[in-house]
Amino acid sequence: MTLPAGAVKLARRPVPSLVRSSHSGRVRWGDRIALGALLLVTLLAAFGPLLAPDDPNARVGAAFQAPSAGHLFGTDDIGRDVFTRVLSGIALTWLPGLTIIAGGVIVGGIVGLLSGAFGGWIDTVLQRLTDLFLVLPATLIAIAVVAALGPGLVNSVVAVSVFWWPWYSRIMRGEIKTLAARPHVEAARLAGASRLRLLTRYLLPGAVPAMVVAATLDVANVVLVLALFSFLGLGAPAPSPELGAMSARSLESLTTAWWLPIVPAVVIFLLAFAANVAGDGVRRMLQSV
Amino acid sequence: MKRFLLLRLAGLVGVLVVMTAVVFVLRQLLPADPARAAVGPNAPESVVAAKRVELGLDQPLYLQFGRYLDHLFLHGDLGQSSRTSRPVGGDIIGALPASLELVVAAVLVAIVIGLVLALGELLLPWAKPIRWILLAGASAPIFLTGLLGLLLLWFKWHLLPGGGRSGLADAPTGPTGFLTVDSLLAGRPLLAWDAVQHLALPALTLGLPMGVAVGRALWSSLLGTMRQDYVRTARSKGLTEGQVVRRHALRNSAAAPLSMAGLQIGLILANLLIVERIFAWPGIGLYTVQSLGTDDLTAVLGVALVTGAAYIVINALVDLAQAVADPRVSL
Amino acid sequence: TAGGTSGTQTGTTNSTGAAPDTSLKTALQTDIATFDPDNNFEVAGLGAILAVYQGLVAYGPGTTKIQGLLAKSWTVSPDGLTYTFTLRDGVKFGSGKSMTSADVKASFERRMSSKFVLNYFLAGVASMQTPAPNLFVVKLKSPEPGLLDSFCSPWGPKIVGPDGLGTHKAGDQSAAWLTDHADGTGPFLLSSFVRGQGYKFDRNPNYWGEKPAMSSVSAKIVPDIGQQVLQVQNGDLDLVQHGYPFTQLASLPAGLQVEAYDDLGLEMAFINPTRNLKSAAQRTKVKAGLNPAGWINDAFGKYATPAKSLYPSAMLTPAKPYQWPTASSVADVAVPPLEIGYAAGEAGVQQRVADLLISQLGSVGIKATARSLSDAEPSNFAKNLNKAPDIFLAQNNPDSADPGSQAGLFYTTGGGLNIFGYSNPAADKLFATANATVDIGKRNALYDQGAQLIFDDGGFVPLADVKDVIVHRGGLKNFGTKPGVPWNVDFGTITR
Amino acid sequence: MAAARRPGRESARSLSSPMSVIEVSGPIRLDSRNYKGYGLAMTREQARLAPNPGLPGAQRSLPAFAAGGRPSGDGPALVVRDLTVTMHRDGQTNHPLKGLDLTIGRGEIVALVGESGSGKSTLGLAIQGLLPAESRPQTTGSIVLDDIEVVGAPERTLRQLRRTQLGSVFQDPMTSLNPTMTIGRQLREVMGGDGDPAKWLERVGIGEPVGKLRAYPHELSGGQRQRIMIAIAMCRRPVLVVADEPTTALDVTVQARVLELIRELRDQTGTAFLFVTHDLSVAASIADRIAVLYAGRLAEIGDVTQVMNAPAHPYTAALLEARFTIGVTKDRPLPTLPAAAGEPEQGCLFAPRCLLVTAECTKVTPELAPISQHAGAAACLHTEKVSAELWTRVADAWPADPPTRTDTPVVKVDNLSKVYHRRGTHDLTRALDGVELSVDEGECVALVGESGSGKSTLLRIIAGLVLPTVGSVAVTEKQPQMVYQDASASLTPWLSIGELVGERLRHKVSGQTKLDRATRQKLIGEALARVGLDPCAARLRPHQLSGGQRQRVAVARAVVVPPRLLLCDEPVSAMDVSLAASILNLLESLRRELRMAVLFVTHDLAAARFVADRIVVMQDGRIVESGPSDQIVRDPRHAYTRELLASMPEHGPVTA
Ligand SMILES: Nc1ncnc2c1ncn2[C@@H]1O[C@H](COP(=O)(O)OP(=O)(O)OP(=O)(O)O)[C@@H](O)[C@H]1O
Ligand SMILES: Nc1ncnc2c1ncn2[C@@H]1O[C@H](COP(=O)(O)OP(=O)(O)OP(=O)(O)O)[C@@H](O)[C@H]1O
Ligand SMILES: [Mg+2]
Ligand SMILES: [Mg+2]
Repeated sequence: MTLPAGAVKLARRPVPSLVRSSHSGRVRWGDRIALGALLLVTLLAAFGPLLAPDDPNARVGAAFQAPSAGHLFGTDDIGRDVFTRVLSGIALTWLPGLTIIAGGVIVGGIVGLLSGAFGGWIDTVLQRLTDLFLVLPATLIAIAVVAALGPGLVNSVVAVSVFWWPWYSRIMRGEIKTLAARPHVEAARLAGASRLRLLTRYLLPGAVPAMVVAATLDVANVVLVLALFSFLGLGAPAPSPELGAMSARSLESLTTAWWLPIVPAVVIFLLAFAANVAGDGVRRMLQSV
Repeated sequence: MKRFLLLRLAGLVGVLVVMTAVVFVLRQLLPADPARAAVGPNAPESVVAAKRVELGLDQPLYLQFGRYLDHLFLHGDLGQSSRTSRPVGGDIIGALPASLELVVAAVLVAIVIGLVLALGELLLPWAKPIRWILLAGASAPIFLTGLLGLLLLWFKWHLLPGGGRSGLADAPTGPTGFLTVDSLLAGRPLLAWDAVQHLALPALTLGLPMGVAVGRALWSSLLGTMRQDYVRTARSKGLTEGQVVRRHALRNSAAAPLSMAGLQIGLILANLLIVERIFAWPGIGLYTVQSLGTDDLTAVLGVALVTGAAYIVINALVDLAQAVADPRVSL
Repeated sequence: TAGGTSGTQTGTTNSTGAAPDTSLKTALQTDIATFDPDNNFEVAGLGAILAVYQGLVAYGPGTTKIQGLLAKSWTVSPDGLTYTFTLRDGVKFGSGKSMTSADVKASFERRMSSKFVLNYFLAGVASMQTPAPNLFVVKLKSPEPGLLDSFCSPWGPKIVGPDGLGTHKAGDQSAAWLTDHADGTGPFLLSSFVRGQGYKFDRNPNYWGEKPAMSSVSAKIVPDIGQQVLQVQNGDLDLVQHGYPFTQLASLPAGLQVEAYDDLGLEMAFINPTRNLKSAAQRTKVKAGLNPAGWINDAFGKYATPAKSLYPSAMLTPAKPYQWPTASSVADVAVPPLEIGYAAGEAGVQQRVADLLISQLGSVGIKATARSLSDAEPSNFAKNLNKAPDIFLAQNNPDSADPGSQAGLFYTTGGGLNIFGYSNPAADKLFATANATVDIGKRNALYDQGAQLIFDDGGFVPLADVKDVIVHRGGLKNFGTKPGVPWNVDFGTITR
Repeated sequence: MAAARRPGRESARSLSSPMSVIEVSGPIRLDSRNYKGYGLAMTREQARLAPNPGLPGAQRSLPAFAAGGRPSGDGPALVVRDLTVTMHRDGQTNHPLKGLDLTIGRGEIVALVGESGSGKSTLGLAIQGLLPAESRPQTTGSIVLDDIEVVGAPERTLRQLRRTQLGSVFQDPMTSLNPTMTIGRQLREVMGGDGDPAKWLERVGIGEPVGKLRAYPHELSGGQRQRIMIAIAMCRRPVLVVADEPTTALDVTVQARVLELIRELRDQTGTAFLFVTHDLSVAASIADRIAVLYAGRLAEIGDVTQVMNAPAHPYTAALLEARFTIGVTKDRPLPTLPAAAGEPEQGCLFAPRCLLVTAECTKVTPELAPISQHAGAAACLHTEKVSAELWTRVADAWPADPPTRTDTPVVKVDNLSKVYHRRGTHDLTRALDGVELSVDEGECVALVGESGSGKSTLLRIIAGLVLPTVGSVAVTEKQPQMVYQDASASLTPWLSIGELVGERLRHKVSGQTKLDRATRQKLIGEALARVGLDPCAARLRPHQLSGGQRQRVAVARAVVVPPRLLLCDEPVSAMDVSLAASILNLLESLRRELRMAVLFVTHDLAAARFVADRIVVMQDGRIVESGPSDQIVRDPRHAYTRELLASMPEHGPVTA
């Protein structure tokens, strides 16, 4: 009794879309807004300097002017426009942050993928390596590395990146390992899928949500760590308008010219906050929390 | 268990060797000359040269490295600080209790915050704002939270003291090195209270990010756990939602937040540098900052090794805690 | 001085009560690394060490005049090789033991040991004798006209008591014990030394001189200057000895007062002649961009004056004013983008100066960036000058007020802080002659001429005489500040 | 009845030992027919007019508890009236229950059967007030448990009810116990101060009870865990226990023992059971009455033997006939229901799949009404036309002859052993121990055995996924293909059906040249059609299909290039009867058509007999018996095979 084609009609089930939380079934506007904010920040980082009214390094007036219509966030200790500097500063914090995350995701992802997919001695070696990096107090050592290599944005990014990937390697390896043990991967192997195809079509896509979630949640961390670096004077050299450095060097003015340390710190805060909220949102979407 | 301990110990030694090697390489790259750092800017070159010989810096790097390892592992000797001209080990032991007390307090704060965050979100519908407040707290750069806290709670409102470990003189340097504990042991509750007050703000500043991170991890794994069959079983036993969470869900959700806590300890160690500076807390963070400022690399290396070791031990403890929380995990 | 007298302010602190408070609360930004007077080369804790230890001679208050301290008087042999000190009578150590020439000799011998960092102060000593308990003779290998100045230096030889040298010798010349204990002849005793937290000093009951007004002094560690500012405003500190931000001096909260004094730390730009600024024309153009007249007020307010010469004003006055090139007068040479380094130690100040300089250099068409450098970094510049910054900004204190120490340290070929390896043979020759000249006037003229040559060549550019500023809660007087002892007040003289 | 029971209950409180309670209360066997009148003949209209018929003192609530007295209402254990549940998921609104009426007498066991998705679990959860809050459930109608209204009751009342009046046993014993709490604590948590957990362990048949109290769930076997769940559910002597497929995850032998235990306990304590299952045989072996649920409505209800002998609803009849019992004929496919295709807006919900459908059926919604076949009730307009053989005529003969068997084996396994190391310990598990097996071309061999006997391991070694520790496997040239138990886990969620099925076409297909895209598409379409799916399905993703459809996709993937040997690892054991039957039919017809050899793993002897030419029985990694399937079933030699056979819940009539 071969069933004729079409004998069993397909009752189509709804496709869960990305932007829909699985338990309430309603689109969360908050999550959309958070994601939008993330995008906006990235655009701002890319094009913010074009919007700035002044040259970030030019002295445009008297020092320590309080916020006013002329200078939205006032002027700093040598009379530069804080609004301009903050706008240019977003790029210096945000883009390196994204770079570090991207680097971590790529390097960690590849290491974790190889480790999880191949197993055996490759896994052992890569895992020991990952463990080594994981057990080092990363931020502390990165600080030492930057101190040794000399302060600067590139060095900071390199130093942080060196310690940022192991976490992703762990996530990726864990995901791949669980996926690889699932029958569907076994079935693909039986179906004769090549190793490359197994990796790229059957394993990798399954690990993507976890990695994306981890990465978005991580943006805030990186932003704060970079702020810490520039606060410690390890970031871009003066007169670069780095937010952490701007805040750090004017901390002493907290009681006399509050906007100098507070505005850049609040901008860092907003960046991290947007990233945090968006991270939660992405997690809700992708992991149906 | 024995196997676990042995493995961890071997790992510890391995990591310490690697860290030492890394720092030795860094030291070569570092622009500052340790001999010059040890004698001050005004000293003539002859004095610097003599110091260089004294510190063994004229020898090949592998010899220096070998000597350092030899001293470290056979004598527990971390070398001599060029800044204080004292053994680095002694300096660190002197500074460690203060940091340890602060970190312990911060972790306690973090646990409380984490629990409040996760359980509040889960059990109390009206607790939503807590999440936003805490999320905001975790998004603030640590120097901002620290300074604003200090500015408001101490300078403006005089609610808390403004830095240091204690405002009172002749604090006991008693057995534990924890001022809170020692004062109690010495029968001086007032001093202990004073110490707690001094501890409050830095611990909060330090513990907030960890608390939120742990709380989020706990929350999301609780959400998963609450959908487990055994939670349904617990509910079917007629337990209240609170009992269900406390007795059945919490322990089963411990793994992820514990890992997160282990990870966050690393961040706390880095943040110690800033927090101890802001709050004039006489611990290893302050010691490190001052040593960095004077290019005292032996001291920095010593601190890195000690904190690295501590970090590894803490993470081993985290693994232990996970095994305790879940009987299925064997070490 | 801006502080002046202030009779109007009476006991505002809440805890003092009626009786005048005789304790002083101050703060330090960093630990006193070691309290050993033969090992400590820092600036920040000098006041504390000088309150406990004393040398044979010292500069008088507010001057660079040499006065006797533990030595009542001294003579110098005509060949400049033999110095005979007559010690003051009745000097006792904190332990109550009397000081004799043997203690002085023992202290000097300790200082000369290669183990101690500051041994170079006595590197020229050939031998020492103690012909009588109150007579101490030093013989030199070659004449050193600056020797007494170096004895006056805050880092110069101090007399350590027999407790410090004998009882706790322990095979290391008391190096361990003296790190956090003290045995000196000063007005105060070191009564507590808690690393990372602070120090306490109590009046020395056996002090030979006039009893200090303060019965005790506490100096706690407050690493963040912002915190010190808040604490002095809040009454937790009586004074901020150093580092109060210049930007805030103009608008101090009510009740705070400023005491400003000159020191020997000249704000100076070191020029790297090997990398981007090889030609004198380029250096001249940079010099025009550095001219302090354009930015000094923005950086320091009224607490600095444009430098008159390559020597701090308190050390030497130039015979003729330096000629600053102007933007319009300089040749039109190309200057590549420059890198400015500045000393991290006083980051707040130097960073602002760097920022201002970047802006002003921009106005003569020179691009620049700036970064902070650790203290020991500049001494390594010479190893690879092509990687070193083009300009280094710092405010360094020479060991003493002798212009020779300034010239020797910075401007002479091979000088300890001649970090870019600048060499000017003509100037070197003048300095060498000066070093061997005993007559003060002639010496100073030679040093002056040499420095003029270097300035014209653009090897070093003096920027500003910056005053040291003390901010206090009012009512404090007699700070006992000296140009040769930067950043610190004299705990022995201060009164309320 | 109530009066007879009361003394026992009262004494339960006065006596400290639960064992003595049993003696005092004595076996109570309730006659379910006493309650037959309840609700069965009542229309929904009537129910609305008299919301709580025959329930004196319904709506009575907490004070009785507060006073400390154990509630002892006189009414039935459970009365469900016009229960409608609405839930939301994935932006969709579902109505799992649509006006359900059900009454359970005290001490009665009512089996609730129905295909997957019919609302069985939902009813169980609704009774306990445990519908998942995140689905925003809306419940209307009434559920009266021991005279207390559950619908709309405050959470406090519900908790109190669950604590004292309600027990529950869930399907999966592996996940239903808290893995981080000792058995003792989990038991004590329900018992409170009174009662001895060890005694209860003993009572549910766990040896060494005192030691086991300190054990964690993972240290126990599935059967033991389910016994503990039962102990937890029963130790408060509740009025009703909701058991949601409590034996589905267990081995047949274990299942038989657990069923026995449930019956025993019921007899001792007088607790009523709502026993959810999709296995009619299980229902027949344990229940007093059976309720057949279809799409959220009761299709039929009545005495279990009567219903099984003379079903009055076409759906019930279909379920009964789809059963593959040990005696079912192998000559033709199992009769199956057509697959569900959405619910009609109005009329009988079963109409689209019904043989007897008339125009009226699509307009009028049939109410539950007394019928002629038995003393129960059914909701069908054409009950008189329903008979036990209703569906038999649907099934035609097999489309093709069985493949000719040759003596050339497609796989030959020699002295195969596999040893696993338990992680972190030095313990060894002998998954396979000297197994010899060969499958001839075109032969179908069924591998049966209890859980952990090494069936899957053997299969995976043959497939080349696992290497044996000792021994050799000789497979003919082509890679065997595999069909897994859990279809959804065996399909990659993010790939389209077409890509999944086409995977094998991308690589060295029979011909050496690579196939072009169009050919591949064509072959994929053919494969899908062959397994009875619309070829358009190629564009869908697995989660858009139903469970049965997913298994068909898995089969399509296996046969898109027909393998010489098809390995099936319990492909139907997670499915309800009619789905399982249709998949078995599919596999058998494909085997005949494509002339494949099949190695079929199952723990169900009936299924084994139906599909296989030969049955191989495994125990503890060894083959203990092997022979032609009918012979094994008729004349088992090995004790273990006999035990397997004896454990089969073979009750009710067998369609021949
Ligand atoms: N949380 C939920 N939210 C929305 N709909 C649900 C939910 N749970 C179940 N349903 C729907 O209710 C219907 C009945 O589900 P239920 O789980 O009660 O079926 P079942 O008879 O127990 O099936 P099975 O035999 O597969 O366990 C199904 O159509 C299902 O899709
Ligand atoms: N990867 C593995 N590692 C360790 N032990 C294993 C592994 N796979 C199977 N085992 C063990 O080997 C034995 C046989 O397992 P197998 O899965 O083959 O049994 P089965 O007969 O298929 O059981 P079931 O009916 O439950 O599927 C079991 O005791 C199992 O615990
Ligand atoms: Mg169900
Ligand atoms: Mg199996």
